[in-house]
Amino acid sequence: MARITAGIATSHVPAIGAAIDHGKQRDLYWAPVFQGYEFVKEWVKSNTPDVVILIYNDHASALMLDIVPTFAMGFAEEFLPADEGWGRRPVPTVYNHLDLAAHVAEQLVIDEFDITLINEMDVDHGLTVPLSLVFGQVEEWPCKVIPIIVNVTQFPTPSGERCWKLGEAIRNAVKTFPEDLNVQVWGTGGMSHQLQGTRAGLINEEFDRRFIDLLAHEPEELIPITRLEYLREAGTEGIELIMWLIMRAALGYGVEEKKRFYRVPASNTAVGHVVYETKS
Amino acid sequence: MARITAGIATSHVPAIGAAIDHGKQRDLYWAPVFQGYEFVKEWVKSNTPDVVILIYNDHASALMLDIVPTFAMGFAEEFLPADEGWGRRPVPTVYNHLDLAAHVAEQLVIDEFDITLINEMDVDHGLTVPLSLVFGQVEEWPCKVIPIIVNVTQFPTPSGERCWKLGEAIRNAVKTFPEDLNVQVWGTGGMSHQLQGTRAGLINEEFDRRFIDLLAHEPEELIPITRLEYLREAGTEGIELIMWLIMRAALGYGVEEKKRFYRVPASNTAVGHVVYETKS
Amino acid sequence: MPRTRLYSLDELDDIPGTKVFRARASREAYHLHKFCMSLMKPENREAFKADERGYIDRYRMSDEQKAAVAARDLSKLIELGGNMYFLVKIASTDGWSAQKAVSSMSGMSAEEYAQMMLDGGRSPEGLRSKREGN
Amino acid sequence: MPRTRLYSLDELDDIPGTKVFRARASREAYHLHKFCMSLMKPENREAFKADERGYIDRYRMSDEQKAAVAARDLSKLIELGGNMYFLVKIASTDGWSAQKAVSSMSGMSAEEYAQMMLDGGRSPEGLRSKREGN
Ligand SMILES: [Fe+3]
Ligand SMILES: [Fe+3]
Repeated sequence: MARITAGIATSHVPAIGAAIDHGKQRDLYWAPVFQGYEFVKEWVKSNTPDVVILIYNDHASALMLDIVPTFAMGFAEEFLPADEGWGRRPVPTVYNHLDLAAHVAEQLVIDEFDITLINEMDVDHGLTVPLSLVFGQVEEWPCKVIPIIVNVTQFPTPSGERCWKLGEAIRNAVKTFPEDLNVQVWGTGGMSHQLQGTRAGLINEEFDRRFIDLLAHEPEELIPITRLEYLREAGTEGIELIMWLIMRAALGYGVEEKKRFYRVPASNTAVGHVVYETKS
Repeated sequence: MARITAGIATSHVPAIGAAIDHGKQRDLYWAPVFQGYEFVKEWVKSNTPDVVILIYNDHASALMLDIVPTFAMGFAEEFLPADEGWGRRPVPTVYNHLDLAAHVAEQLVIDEFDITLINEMDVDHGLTVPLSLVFGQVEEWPCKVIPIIVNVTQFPTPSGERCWKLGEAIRNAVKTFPEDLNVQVWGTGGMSHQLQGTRAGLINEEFDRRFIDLLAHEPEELIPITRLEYLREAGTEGIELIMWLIMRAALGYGVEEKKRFYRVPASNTAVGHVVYETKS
Repeated sequence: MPRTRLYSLDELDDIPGTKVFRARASREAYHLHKFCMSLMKPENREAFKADERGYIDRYRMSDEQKAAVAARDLSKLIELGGNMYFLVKIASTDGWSAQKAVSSMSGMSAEEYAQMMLDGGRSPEGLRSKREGN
Repeated sequence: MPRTRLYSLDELDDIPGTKVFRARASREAYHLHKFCMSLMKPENREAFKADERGYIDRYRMSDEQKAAVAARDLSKLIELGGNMYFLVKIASTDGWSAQKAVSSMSGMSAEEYAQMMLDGGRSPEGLRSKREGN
């Protein structure tokens, strides 16, 4: 049986990807950010999953112009890194695990999630920057990746509650997959940031730290945070944190926090990162 | 306040569209089919809606190749009739009511429906044939149309229960729209038919007639019909009937059946059609 | 925590003479379907008619799929992952009616099939379940 | 049967210095966004750089949107329905960092903005709600 063994959350700032790709990881500005990921890079060597279910938001790269799905799943055999305006990131092609993806999709629809399957798309920094942060600069990614995309940008966006339920449903779906697979669930995005208007540059360290404090063992405090509250407290793009909730819900009750990291800033954003192992 | 005043269900067989477009309505084969729509063509003259929320399935015209949404809403200003392989149907452009569409979309997401907005698409026979059957051959459609597309083809498809709840949510959303609008909800597709395999040509008149018998006043008998049961009883394409459930749910409890019609065959399909007025 | 499902997905294979179109299998027909949808443009239909083989070769279909397209073997194409809503675009390009296209899979001639439909269609009796034989 | 909603949608307008990107408004920027996404191809970036005006005119944007693109006035483009995830592709084409692009809306210079971020970012104090002033 497939089982979810661990969860990772991390910000996915594009500038972090650029810093990796241009060898700036030891620069004065970037070194303290990358230090926060030393643990996970070591940890993942002995905790390499077969498949990562990677929850992120597309930033008008594959979606948002002609198609705006609430929840979408990448359903191609492979995904290239998107050209977001400065060329494709020099990172490996991402390969899907289609059998697990199809199973999860079927179970999610049976559980009344109205997901959209995307049969061809590129994947942007929301997916590739976390892969780089965890696996480093590699010839090929050491695992398969099932991309799940959440609309966090164009209102109406899904609520925290809905995201939590989606995470629970992902957990149930993975558990009923007959093949023996080590699955991790990652949630990317956040923490507080706002990329528009005269309020640009907003950071709410208190909100962010409380979020990290509660996520492992008291997530029930975080589930009811409304869309509006995310915007008010964490900025228009801080609402990406709802994807951390999906990750957390997919892990079930018992988790052990192996790492937490928080740092301001990377470009316009507060960087947060946690690693949880499941106890079930 | 906007209110839902009536509902229409009808099959949407492409050959019916072709018969209209090529002036074959009085042919021996077609006359008995079109006779069934005499009532609605007269009725709609004094019951012209401002907006039709039209629930149908796309037949690999705009969707299904790169994008497979469970529930999608057409969100462009206008939609052209699709070229399904023999040229575009010579029918008017379909115009959206974007304000109501945006309101319904927002309310549906708040109600935990994970819909997908489609910002550019053509509309196929699932939408245009019902418009032709009800409004006839006109220079322009007499109302705006909000297309809502349901995946009934690629499993996993949504269940009858989920469709019923969607209809209820559409009802609630329309009721909270501040502008004074006369809204109808149409469900298209069905009745029993199967377009593939050695079982092609399946028709289940008993199943179809029971469905029509119960839809107006005992729909609770129909809601639990499983996906599998539709396939077994009504054929692989008979599952389109779940869109009749969405229409029915959107009308609320009190309806008056103004018309029912059933006829076999039109091309490969059993043709069914009902007109309901709401009492609320 | 075993889950109560509305039905077992394997039951989808229990319906006689029927292949239910599922997400996983659709991947096998992605390029076949891309070819089919290309026929929604008149210029592509012309190009296909002018040089079938050359046009087919523009698409990354399997050789089996290409042969089945050339032979208009819709049953085979469904077996190879295809879905009728895509495939019917080949038939439309050929000027076939939907009824003729569907009848080609039915195990009877177009005329026999048309007559069966006029007589009320194919009865579901005995065609509901392989297992139950009902 | 009045409905209890999680929040009033009008509250989305209550956040200082912020325009929440909503489905209805996105329609006003559809062609602007189409232009932005075209810049995801290197050949289009080249064409845009070689002849800005000519390239912009290929897209059915409003004159106001075209002028704001030419002026790189991101604040204006957001007012005209745009969303930053699309607009940033113009900035990337220009070789601007995301920080520089964002700072251009912030009411301060790029240097002041960069320093503010180093100092922990902009505090949410007083910027949560117009109505509450908190
Ligand atoms: Fe992001
Ligand atoms: Fe249909």
